[in-house]
Amino acid sequence: MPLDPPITDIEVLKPHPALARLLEWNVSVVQAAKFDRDELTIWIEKEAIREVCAILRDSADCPFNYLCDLTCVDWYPSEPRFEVVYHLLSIPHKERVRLKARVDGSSPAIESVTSVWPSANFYEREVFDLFGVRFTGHPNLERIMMPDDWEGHPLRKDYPVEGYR
Amino acid sequence: MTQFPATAAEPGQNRTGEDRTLVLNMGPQHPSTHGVLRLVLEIDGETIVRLKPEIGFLHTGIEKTCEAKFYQQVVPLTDRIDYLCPLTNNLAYCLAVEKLLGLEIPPKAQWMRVLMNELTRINSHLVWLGTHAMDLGAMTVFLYCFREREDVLRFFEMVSGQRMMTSYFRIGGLALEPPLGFFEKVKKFADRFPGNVDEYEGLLTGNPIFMMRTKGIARLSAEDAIALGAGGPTLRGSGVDIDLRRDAPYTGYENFKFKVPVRTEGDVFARYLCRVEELRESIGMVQQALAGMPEGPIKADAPKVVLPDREKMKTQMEALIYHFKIVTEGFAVPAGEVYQAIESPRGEMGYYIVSDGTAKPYRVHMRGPSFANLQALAKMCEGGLIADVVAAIGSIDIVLGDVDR
Amino acid sequence: MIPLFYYLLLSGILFVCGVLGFLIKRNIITIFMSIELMLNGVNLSFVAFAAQWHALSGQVFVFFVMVVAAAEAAVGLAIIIAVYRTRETLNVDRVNLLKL
Amino acid sequence: MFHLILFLFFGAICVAGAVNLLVQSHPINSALSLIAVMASLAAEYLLLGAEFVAAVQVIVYAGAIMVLFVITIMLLNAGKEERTKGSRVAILIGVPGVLIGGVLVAWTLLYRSNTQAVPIGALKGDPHDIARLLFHDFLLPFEVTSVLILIAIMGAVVLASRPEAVARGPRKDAE
Amino acid sequence: MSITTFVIISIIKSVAVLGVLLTAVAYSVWLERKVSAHIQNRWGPTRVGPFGLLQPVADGVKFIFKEDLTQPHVYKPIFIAAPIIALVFAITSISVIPFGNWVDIGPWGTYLQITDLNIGLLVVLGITSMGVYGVALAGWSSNNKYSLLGGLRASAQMVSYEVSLGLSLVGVLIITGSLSLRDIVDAQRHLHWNIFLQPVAFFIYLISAYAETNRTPFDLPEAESELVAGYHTEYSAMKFAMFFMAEYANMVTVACLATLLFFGGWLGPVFGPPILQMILPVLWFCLKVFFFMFLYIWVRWTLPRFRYDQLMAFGWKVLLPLAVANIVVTALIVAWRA
Repeated sequence: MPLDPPITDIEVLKPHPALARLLEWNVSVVQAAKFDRDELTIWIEKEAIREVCAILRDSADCPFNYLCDLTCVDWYPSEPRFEVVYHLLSIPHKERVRLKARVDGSSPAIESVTSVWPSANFYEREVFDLFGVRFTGHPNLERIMMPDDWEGHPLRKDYPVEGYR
Repeated sequence: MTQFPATAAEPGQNRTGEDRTLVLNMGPQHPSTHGVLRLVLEIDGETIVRLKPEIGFLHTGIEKTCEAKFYQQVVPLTDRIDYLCPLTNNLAYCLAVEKLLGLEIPPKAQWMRVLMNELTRINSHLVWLGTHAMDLGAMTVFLYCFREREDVLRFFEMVSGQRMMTSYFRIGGLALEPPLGFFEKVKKFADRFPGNVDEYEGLLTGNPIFMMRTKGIARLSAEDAIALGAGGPTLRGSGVDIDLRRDAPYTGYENFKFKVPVRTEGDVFARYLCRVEELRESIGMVQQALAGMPEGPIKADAPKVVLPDREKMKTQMEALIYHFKIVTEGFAVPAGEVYQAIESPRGEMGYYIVSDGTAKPYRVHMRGPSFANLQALAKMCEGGLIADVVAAIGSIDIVLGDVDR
Repeated sequence: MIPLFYYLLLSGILFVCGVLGFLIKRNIITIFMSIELMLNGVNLSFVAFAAQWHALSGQVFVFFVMVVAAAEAAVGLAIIIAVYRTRETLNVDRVNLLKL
Repeated sequence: MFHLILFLFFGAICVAGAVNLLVQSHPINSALSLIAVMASLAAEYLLLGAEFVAAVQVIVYAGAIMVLFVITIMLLNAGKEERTKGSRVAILIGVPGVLIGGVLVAWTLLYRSNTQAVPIGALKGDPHDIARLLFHDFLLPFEVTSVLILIAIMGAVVLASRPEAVARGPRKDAE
Repeated sequence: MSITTFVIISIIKSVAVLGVLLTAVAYSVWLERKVSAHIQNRWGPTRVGPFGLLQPVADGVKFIFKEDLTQPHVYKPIFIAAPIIALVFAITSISVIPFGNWVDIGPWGTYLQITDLNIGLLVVLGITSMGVYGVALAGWSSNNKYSLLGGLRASAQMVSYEVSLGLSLVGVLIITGSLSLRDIVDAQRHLHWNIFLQPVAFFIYLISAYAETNRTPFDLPEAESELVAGYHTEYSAMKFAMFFMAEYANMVTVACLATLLFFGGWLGPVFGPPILQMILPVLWFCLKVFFFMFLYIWVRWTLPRFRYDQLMAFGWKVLLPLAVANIVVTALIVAWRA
């Protein structure tokens, strides 16, 4: 089964409910989109992430009401360094969409989506703990996996595998 | 239990006025936290005012380790995440990498995957049932469950040589052909097992004390369950009808007939019934898999990715070269990213893999169902009693290896 | 044959101890226990007199005392718990205000 | 003779317990010594032939009332008694007064000790006879005390439960 | 009988009863392990002696040689006293239990009972009610939150269920008209066992007795899934063993009491030569007690446990009214007959 080349043309991807809803709401928040290996990825302006999530959750024809996963990818040393990744699932329509927001590395911060999905709480804490991305508006942003006095953020690419000694 | 003078214990010490509460540290070493989970309970008498899970005691940094391994070397790591359903983890990872590669898996491998995956579900649910019942004081069920679990573990040992850390599913297929006599033994087990489930249910389902302990306890409404990201039987017990095996079929689940048990009560008893019903459905699927097991290869025809058979490797030059190359420098995976979600016994288990085109994954992230379910615990327990916390922990069926990764 | 006044002496000692405890103890629960001690001392003399005068009514009186003591303990301890909840102390000298 | 030894033995425990109650600063120790006093008092009652009273003493006093005390001490986590000055008057006048009074009473008793010795087991505190007395001659007091204890139970429940719990009524389960 | 003979016989009887009781305790532990194992598809102890019969000895040796930990934060005097209190009261209560009828050994004859009080039943109740202190004080003195909760639960539970336990016996007392355990048994001759006359009282007694001895489904004070080990979390070695022995001694006492009060004690068919006639009553008694012990174990390994508030509600709202109703009905019938 040879891989199909990814589709990046927004006009072609428009029929997808998530993208359609976002374009209808505000065209400028969508930076790019990609359809690759049966999965749709949408790059979002990071300032708008909470509103985008709320819009998608409450979308009338295809509500993406379930936050599957929230994580981060470190593209060190390129900038913007971090990509915060949101995987959404629409339980009634069984549709998935991946949202991405780019966060630069100098003082990484993005708005928290805990007000949209309380389940984002642990995920955001985990990303904060392991990548050092701050989530503004998070109710309890502290380390979750590592001890409270741990130095550094282990999943960053520049973090030595054996830890700081 | 006074070993951890953590900051979390401070807010409860307000001994002023009416709301004098006591901070009780449940765990990390506690018989019913199912691993090294620490719950900071703020209790008023025996009523829970606040519950705060503290995790991370088992954090081993598997996600970081993956980035330094070849793709095929990650498979054994995935076993260690959710140690009660290792094959489900293997499956999710392999499916994700296969999706990245665009590999086609032969039918026999797919059917074997379903068979083993459902046996894993039975294994995991049996451990859950046993420990859950033991938490509520019914100790005999525990040993009954472990009796059958032993059989399942023996099947794992037969196919892979390991009881728990099987690593049986590999990228592109299976590790080995199942041995002679394997299917007959599984068949015998599958015929016997429904009777065993009746036995467990006989001890629990109709028992008035068990019902008192579970009915109406740790309620979670459908809205809350979705908002808190609960998954699997926890979600279905609250009346949300979703099962990825049916709704987003993978590895050939579309060929199988099964019901998805859904209960609307959202309490401990509903989750219990969902899981027990799933035990029956799973054994049904095992029987279907045994009946319709196709013949054919167990590995994909992709010599650059799949290790050749031992015999071929020793007789054919090409196979030897591929073997050498795969083992020493891995195989390159086209750049891209996938999120592969499958239905683990505990809920949606997702593997998010980012590839940069080299032989090592750029980023692997596991979406652990227990991690998500654990968030729902506070909502379930606050306002309840200490004894209900135990029932609630059992009902969401967390595995701390899966929570902490 | 034990002389009656041995019993009375014992009962007196217990009673005096109870009174002393009532006077010198500062913990409200201990004070309450001193009262129980006094009641016990009195009970002993009741039983001793009953044996002396061959009248069982002395023993019956002990039952009434016990019932009253039980009622008193229930209410008294409930009051102590209520007081402790508002005052955070069991020291009688700090519970001397009618108002918080 | 044998009985006298027993009397003295249990009497000594009684006195020691009572004194210990005064001396100890931790309420739980006081409570334990009071239990010892009560148990040995039960033995004294047995010596006097009042078997039923002895049994009830153990069951009600030592087994129920004192358990309440111990639970309260545990519940309130009462620590060591703090010695505040308190009312000087009580100690300065009360203690000597009580001591003098005690000595006076003892002296009177000893001086006028022409009462007969109590014959052991002369008067059997048989449950049968006590029941007859209790349910015939003392029926009215008996009923009155039963009402008293009922009221006491209700009072205790109201006092010890939290104000908001009383206002809210019994805790309802979800739905 | 001279005073010396009396004292000697009493001492012999006490020592014998103590020995029998402790053996019974040890072997009820063995029985529990064996029965539970067979309920759960296991073998239970098999290694030490035939059928693991010497297991109690091995357990005892282990308990003695374990390190006896006393944690630094405990309130030491009471921490040490608590297990002793629990064990002493548990063992003492056996003193008025009759095991059989009159026996003649050579020139001397005696009842198979340490002492026969005509308020025997009350003595047993009184002594068992004192057993609460061991548990409560252990929970308090350990200075551990789990222990404290366990101790509080235990004392509340035992005090509550004592009420229904006591009231369940009143029906029997009304029928028999005596508090002496020997009289109660004698009144049940010719198969007039109280279980037939007082079935409700029997079940109330049985349930309350389970709660009194902290056995599943009422084992909340030591519910290990919630409170780790409840009041004996901090105990180890011999101190723990004392609690353990106290629990089983209480079980034996309660089983004996059930036999005496409801199942006719040592009554049963007696035949054969004199020596057999002497032994048979004791045998019947032991068999009946064994049956109750087995019932205990059976229930423990079958049922889950209650929640604390459910347990208290059950005690006060179900058992207590039932017991009172039983008393009223019994009294009315007795009065009507008279």
